[in-house]
Amino acid sequence: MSIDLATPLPNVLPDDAPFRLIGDTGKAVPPKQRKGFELPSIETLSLIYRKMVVARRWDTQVTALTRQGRLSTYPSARGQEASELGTVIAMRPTDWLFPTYRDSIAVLTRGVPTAEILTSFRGDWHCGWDPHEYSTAPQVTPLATQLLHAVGLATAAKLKGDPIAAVTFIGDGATSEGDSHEAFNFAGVWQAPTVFVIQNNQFAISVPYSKQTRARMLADRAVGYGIPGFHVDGNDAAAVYAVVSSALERARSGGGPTMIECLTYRTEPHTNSDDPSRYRNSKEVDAWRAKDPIERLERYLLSEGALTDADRESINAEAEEGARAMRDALNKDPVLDPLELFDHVYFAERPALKEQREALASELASRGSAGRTGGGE
Amino acid sequence: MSIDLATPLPNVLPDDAPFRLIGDTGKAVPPKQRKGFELPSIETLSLIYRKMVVARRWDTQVTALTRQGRLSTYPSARGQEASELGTVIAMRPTDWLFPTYRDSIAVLTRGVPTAEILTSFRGDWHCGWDPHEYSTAPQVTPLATQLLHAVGLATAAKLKGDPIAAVTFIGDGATSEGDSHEAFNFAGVWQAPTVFVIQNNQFAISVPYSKQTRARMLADRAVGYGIPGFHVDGNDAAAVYAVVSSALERARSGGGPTMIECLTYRTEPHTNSDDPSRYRNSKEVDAWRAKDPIERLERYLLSEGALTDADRESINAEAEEGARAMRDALNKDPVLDPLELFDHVYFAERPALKEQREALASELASRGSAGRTGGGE
Amino acid sequence: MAKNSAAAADSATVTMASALNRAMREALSEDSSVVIFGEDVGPLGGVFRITDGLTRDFGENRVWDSPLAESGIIGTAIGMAMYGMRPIVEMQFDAFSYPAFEQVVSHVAKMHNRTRGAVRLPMVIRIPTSGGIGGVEHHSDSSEAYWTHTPGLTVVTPSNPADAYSMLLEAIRSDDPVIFLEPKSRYWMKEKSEGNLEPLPMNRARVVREGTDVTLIAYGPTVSVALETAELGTHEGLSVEVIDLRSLSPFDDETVGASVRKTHRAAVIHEAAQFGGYGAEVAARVTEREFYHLAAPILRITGADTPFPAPLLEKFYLPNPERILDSLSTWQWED
Amino acid sequence: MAKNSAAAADSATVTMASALNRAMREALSEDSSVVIFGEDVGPLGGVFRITDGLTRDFGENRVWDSPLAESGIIGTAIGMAMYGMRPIVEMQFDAFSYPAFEQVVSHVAKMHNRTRGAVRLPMVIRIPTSGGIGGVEHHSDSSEAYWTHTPGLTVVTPSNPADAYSMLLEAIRSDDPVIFLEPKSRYWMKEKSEGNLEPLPMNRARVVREGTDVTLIAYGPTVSVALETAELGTHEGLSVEVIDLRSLSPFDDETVGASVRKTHRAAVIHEAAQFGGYGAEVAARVTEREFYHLAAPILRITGADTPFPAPLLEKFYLPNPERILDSLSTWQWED
Ligand SMILES: Cc1ncc(C[n+]2csc(CCOP(=O)(O)OP(=O)(O)O)c2C)c(N)n1
Ligand SMILES: Cc1ncc(C[n+]2csc(CCOP(=O)(O)OP(=O)(O)O)c2C)c(N)n1
Ligand SMILES: [Mg+2]
Ligand SMILES: [Mg+2]
Repeated sequence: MSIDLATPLPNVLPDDAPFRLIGDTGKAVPPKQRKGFELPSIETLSLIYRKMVVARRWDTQVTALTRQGRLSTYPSARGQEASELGTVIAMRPTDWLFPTYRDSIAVLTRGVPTAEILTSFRGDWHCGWDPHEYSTAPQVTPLATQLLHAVGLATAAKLKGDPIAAVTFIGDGATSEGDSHEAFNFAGVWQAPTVFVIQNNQFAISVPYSKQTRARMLADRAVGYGIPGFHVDGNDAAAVYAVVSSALERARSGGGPTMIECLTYRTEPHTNSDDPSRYRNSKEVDAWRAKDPIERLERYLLSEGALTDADRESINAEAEEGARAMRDALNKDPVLDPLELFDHVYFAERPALKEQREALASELASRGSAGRTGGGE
Repeated sequence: MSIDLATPLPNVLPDDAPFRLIGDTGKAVPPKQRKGFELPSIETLSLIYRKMVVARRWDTQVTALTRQGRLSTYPSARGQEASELGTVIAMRPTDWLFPTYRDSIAVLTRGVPTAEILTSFRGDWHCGWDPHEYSTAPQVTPLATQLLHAVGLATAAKLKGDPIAAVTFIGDGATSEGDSHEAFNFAGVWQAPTVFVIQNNQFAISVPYSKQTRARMLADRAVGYGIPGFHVDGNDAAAVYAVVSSALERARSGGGPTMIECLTYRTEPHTNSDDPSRYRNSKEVDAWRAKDPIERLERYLLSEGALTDADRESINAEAEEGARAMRDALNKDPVLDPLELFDHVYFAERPALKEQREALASELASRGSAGRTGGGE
Repeated sequence: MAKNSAAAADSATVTMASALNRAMREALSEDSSVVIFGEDVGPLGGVFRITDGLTRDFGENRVWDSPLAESGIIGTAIGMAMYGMRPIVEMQFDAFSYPAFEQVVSHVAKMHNRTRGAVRLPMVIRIPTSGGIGGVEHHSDSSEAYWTHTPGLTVVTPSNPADAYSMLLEAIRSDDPVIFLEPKSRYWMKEKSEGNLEPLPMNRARVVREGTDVTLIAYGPTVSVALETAELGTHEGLSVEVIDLRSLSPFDDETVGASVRKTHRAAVIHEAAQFGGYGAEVAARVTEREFYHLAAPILRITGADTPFPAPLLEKFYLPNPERILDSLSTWQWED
Repeated sequence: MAKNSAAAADSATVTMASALNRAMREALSEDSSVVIFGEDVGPLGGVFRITDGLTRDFGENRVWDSPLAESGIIGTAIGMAMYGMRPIVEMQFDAFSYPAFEQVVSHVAKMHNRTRGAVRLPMVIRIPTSGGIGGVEHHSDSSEAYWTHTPGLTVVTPSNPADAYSMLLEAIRSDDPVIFLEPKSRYWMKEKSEGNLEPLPMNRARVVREGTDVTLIAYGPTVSVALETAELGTHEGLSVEVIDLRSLSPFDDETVGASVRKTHRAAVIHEAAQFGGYGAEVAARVTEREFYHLAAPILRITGADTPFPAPLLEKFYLPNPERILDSLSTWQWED
C-alpha cells in the first residue's frame, strides 16, 4: 500500500459534551454551536423520522414474537434508532454496511426483506440474504471482527478506484477486543474509506461502561490512530446523520477513515434471554427512555410544521405494513432442507462431504421422511 | 475488581517534541523545561552510565559470537541502552520485569547471570532462569502478549496489597497487535500498577513507523485508556529514568498504570539473520548512531566532572569482565539431557509421556549414547 | 438460592449448574488465592448463571466482570497465576475463546515447560461447550480437538452434576492449567444416576454402563446420548458398554483398553466435526494398542464435517441414538 | 535475481523458495485482483525472501507491508476477498498465525457456508511451517491439525519445488480459501526428483516411491524423511511405498486406500505432536475404510507430546529414518 503522508494528522480531542444539532427538547442548536456541520434538510429529517417509526414498530413486533418463543433470539435496538438510521440513511446503496446482531433495523432500512433478516433469528440458516445484493454483510456475532472486514473491503474499493465507503457498527463492549484496535490502526495507515460508528449504549450485556474502560470517551481513541474522532449524541438523528454524511464524503473522496462514537443507551434487555434487573436499576433506564430519539425528532419536525396528520397516517400505515410483513414472514413455515447442510461448506466439490450427504439422505429416507421437512420440534 | 472512579482522568496529549532532561550535546535542559521532573542524581546517572557501557560491551560480544555461528540468534539492543537501562535501574528488585527478545541487556542488568540468558539464544532451552528468583519473566517472542501478563501480575500484587509494580517493554511494531490494546485497557480500568515502556525504535524488522501507524506518536494512545502517557527521548537515559521512576512510584502507591513511549532507533539489523540494506539507507542509520545515548550521558558526566579516569578504568574492567563471563559461558559445552524434553510439560505425572520418555531413552541407549549428550551437530 | 445450597452428596436433586457453582464457592472459601473473572460473571452470574451470587457473597475483589476481551482475560490470568493466584476464568462460548487462542496455546500451555518447571500456572479456563440448545451461529462449537492437540494443556469435561462438582474442585486445586469444558445442554438437567457415583480422580474414565458386545466411548454432552443408545440397543439384543471419558487429555488408556479387550468393538461419539476431531485420536490410539483385540474398525459417530448448523437444523447434525445404532450395523458382525 | 528467473519445467535446478516466488509472479501478472500483503513481505521480501522482488516489480499497491497484526491481516484480507480481490497473505510462522485464529476459524472457514454460497473468499494464507531449521521457541510449530479440523478450510502442503509452484498457483486460482503450508526446512533444498513429476491437481496425493511391504504416509517436511527411510529400508530387505499427501484437507482416500490394500501396513509421519495430531485422522479413517486389509495397526511416528523443543534438542524430537524403521519393527510381521 503506498502510504500518503501529506494529509495533516489530527491531534485534538473531542469536547466533553457530545455533539448535537437538535437538543433534548427538540430545538435546533444555534448555528455557531454546529461546528461547521449543517442541519440536515427537512426532507432528510422527515425521511429519518419515518424510517425510525417504521423500524421501531418492526423491532417491537419481532420482540413480541420472540417472547412468544417463535424466534430463537432477538437483540432489540429500541432507543438506538437515531444512531442506527441516522447512519444508514446517510449511506448510498453502493456503500457497504457491516452490521452486528444488534443492527437488524439498520439492515431492514438498507432494503433487506424481512424474511431474509429473520432467517438467522428464527434459526433456518446463519444469514438469509445475499450480501452482494444489498452491499450489506451478514450480521456478525464474534465481536469487533467485522471492523477488519470493513477496512479490507474499503481498501479493496480504494485500490480499484471505486468511490464507495464501508460503514461498520460496533458496541462499546466490543471496542475492548483487540480486533477493534487493529482495524482502527489499519484503516489509519492505509487511509481506508471506512466509517466506524461506535454505538456506546453503555452496556455490554451486564457490564457497564465504567467496568469496560477508563477512557473519558471512546472517541478519545481516534487520535492514537491519526484519524478524526467524533463524540456525538447518539439520540440526535440529525447530528448522527450530519457527522456520518461528512465522514462518508471524506472517505469516498480519499480522505480516509473516521471514528464516530454515538452516545446512546440500551433501554431493553441485551436479548430476550437477558435479565437486566440483576445489574441495573430501572431509574436509569427510565431516565434514558425519556430521552427517546424518535420523540426528539418528532418535536423538532412538529415545531417546524413538517409533520402533518397525513404524514403520520402514512407513516403509521408503512409501519403497520412492515409489522405485518414480519408476521407473515414468520407465519410461513421455513423451508428447510437438511441436506443443504453439506452444500455450501466449500465452493469446490468434496467426495467425503458427498458421502456424508448421502448418509444423511438415506437416514432420512429410512425414517420415512421425504428429505424435505419443516424445522422445529 | 472494585472500580475506583475518584482519580481524575487525564485528557491531554503529549507535546510534539519528546521530553528530555539532557540534550544532544550532553547539556541538562533548563529547570523550567523539566515539566516537574527532577534531573536524577549524579550517583544515579553514573550508575546508569556504568551499566550502559557494560551492557554495550556485552551486547557487542554476543553479536560477535553470533556472527561466528555460536548462538542460534541474537537481537541486539545497541543504541537503545538508555531506554533499556534507564527503565531497569529505576526498578526495585521486587518489581517485576516482562522483557522481549530484544531486552537481554535489561535482563542482564536485573542480575540474571549471563549463562542463564544465553540458554535460549544458544538453543539449550527456552528460558534459562527461574523467573521468580529475579522477578523477571522469560523473554517473550509472541509480540505484545507479555503486556497482559504484566497487567495480570500487577493486578494480583495490588489485590494482595504488595507495593510492587510490573514493568514491560514493547516495540513500536508490536503496538499494532490487539493484545497491546487489551492490556492498556485492562490496566486502565483495573488501575493495575503497570508501567508500559514502548521502545519506538522506528522499525519492526523491515517495516518503518510510517507503515505501522498513522498516529503522530504512540503515546497519543494513552488518553484512549484514561491513563497518563509520556513521549520521551529514548536516547536520554536521564529522562527515561525520571519518567519511569515517577510512574513506578505512582503505580506502587495506587495511582495506576502509565504508558511511556521512548523514541529511539534500532541501529543494528533486526537480528543477525536480517539484511537492513534491503529496506533502509545507511545515512539515516548514521544520523542516529551520532545520537548515541552513551556518549550523550558521558558528555554530561564529563561536564559535571563526574567521570574520572579511575572511573573509566573500573567501568572498562567491569565491562571486560562481563564480556569474558559471556565467552566463558559459551565455551562450556551445554549440558543437555534429551530426556528432559518430557519433564516439564506438566506438573502432574502423565503415563503416556512416561512411555514416550522411555521410548526415547531406549532409542538413545540402543544408539550407544549414554543418554546425556552435548548438543549441536 | 435453593439450587446453590443443595449438597453434592444429594446429587440426585441438583443440576450441573448448581454443582459447578458450589465447587467454586468452596474453592473461594478455602483458598484466598482463588479469584474468578470474565465477561458477565459478576452481578449477572454469567450468561448461564454458573457464577450466580458469587460476587455478592465474596465481593468484587474475588469475583468480578472484566472488560470484553478474551485474550485479555487469559493473558491477565496468566500474570495472576505467575504471582501465586488461582484464577478461574470463563470464556462465554467455545467460539469466543478463539481470540485467546494465542495466549492459551503459546503461553498457558507452554509456560511451565518453557521455565523448566519454575513457573506454574494453576488456572482453570471454563468453557460452556457444544450444542443442543438451539444456539445461533458461534454458540454451539465444540473446541476440544484444538486444546487436546496442544501439549501442556489438561482438558476435562464432566457429564453429570457429581463429576462436575468434584472435577471442578480438582481442576482448581491442580497446579497445571486446566481447560474445563462444561456441556451446556446438561447444565439444567437433573441426572438420575449420579447419586451413587464413586468419587474418581479427574484423569480417569468411568464405565457408566457395563455391556459385552460393543463399547461406546463418549464424553460431555454425548454420554447421555450413548446411554440412551445402550437402552435402545437392548431391544435389539445388543449389550452396550458405555464409557464416559471425563478426561480428554490425558486419555485413560487403561480403562478404555480393558473395555475394548472385552467387547472387541468400539465407537466414539462426539458433537464436533469428524475430520481431525478428538474421535480420531481415540480411534487411532485404541487401534494402535488393541489392534489384535478388535473385531472391527473403531467407528466415529460425530457431527458432520460442516460448520455447526443453524438452530433448526442441529438435530440433523448431532449424533443421536438411532444414527449410532445404524452405524454399528455397518460392521461385519458375523465374521 | 537468478533464482526467480528459473523456469518451473527446469525444476531440478530450482528451490522451493524460487518456485513459490515464481507462482506469485505469474498470478500477479495474469490477474489484477491478486494482491499480496503481510509482515515484511514488501521490500524485504519476507523473512524467508519468498516474496523477493515483488514489490519492486509490481508496485506497492499490489505487494505491500502491513502493520504487525495477524488478525488484522486475515480480517482485512476477508474484506478484500468479499470485494472480489484474491489476497495472498503471509503469516510469518505457524505460532504467529494464532492471533488470527478467530478470523480464520470463525470467518475464513465459515463465510461461504454462512451466506449459502453467496460470498466466496478466494484467499490464500501462506504459512512457513514446521521445524528442522533450529528455530527458537515459537518458530517451529506445525499447526495443520488446528486447520484441518476446521470445516470450510482447504489445507495443502507441497514437499518439493514443482508441487510448490503448481499447487500455489492452483490455490490462488481457487474460489475457496486455502491454507498453504510451506515446509521451511525445504525452502532452500534443491530437489533431485521433481523434474519428472506429473502435474497433479492439488487435492490429490502422490505415490512418490512404490513398494510392497509398507506404506509410509508423509507430507511437507516429512516426505524426504520417508524417502530416506525407504532407502534405508532396502538394506533391511523392506520394500517401502511412500505417499506424499500434498492435500491434508481434503484427504485423498482413494490413493492412500489403494496403497494400503496393496501393502496391508501403513505408518503416518509428521512433525507435530502425536496426540490429536493430523496422523490420528489418517490412522482413524484409513483403518475405518481398510480395516479388513490391514495386517497391523497404523503407526504414527511423530513429534513427541511436548512443546517443540529448543534448537539443540530438536533432533531428538523430530521423526528420523532410524526411529521410523525401529517403529515398524514393533509390528507383528509374522502373523
Ligand atoms: C468475541 C466475542 N466474545 C463474546 C461474545 C458474547 N457477547 C455477545 S454480545 C456481547 C456484549 C456486547 O456488548 P457491546 O459491544 O456493547 O454491544 P451491544 O450488545 O451493547 O450492542 C457479548 C459479550 C461474542 N459475541 N463475541
Ligand atoms: C505475534 C507475532 N507476530 C510476528 C512475530 C515475528 N516478529 C518477531 S520480531 C518482529 C518485529 C517486532 O518489531 P517491534 O515490535 O518494533 O520490536 P523490535 O524488534 O523493533 O524491538 C516480528 C514481526 C512475532 N514474534 N510474534
Ligand atoms: Mg453496548
Ligand atoms: Mg521496533
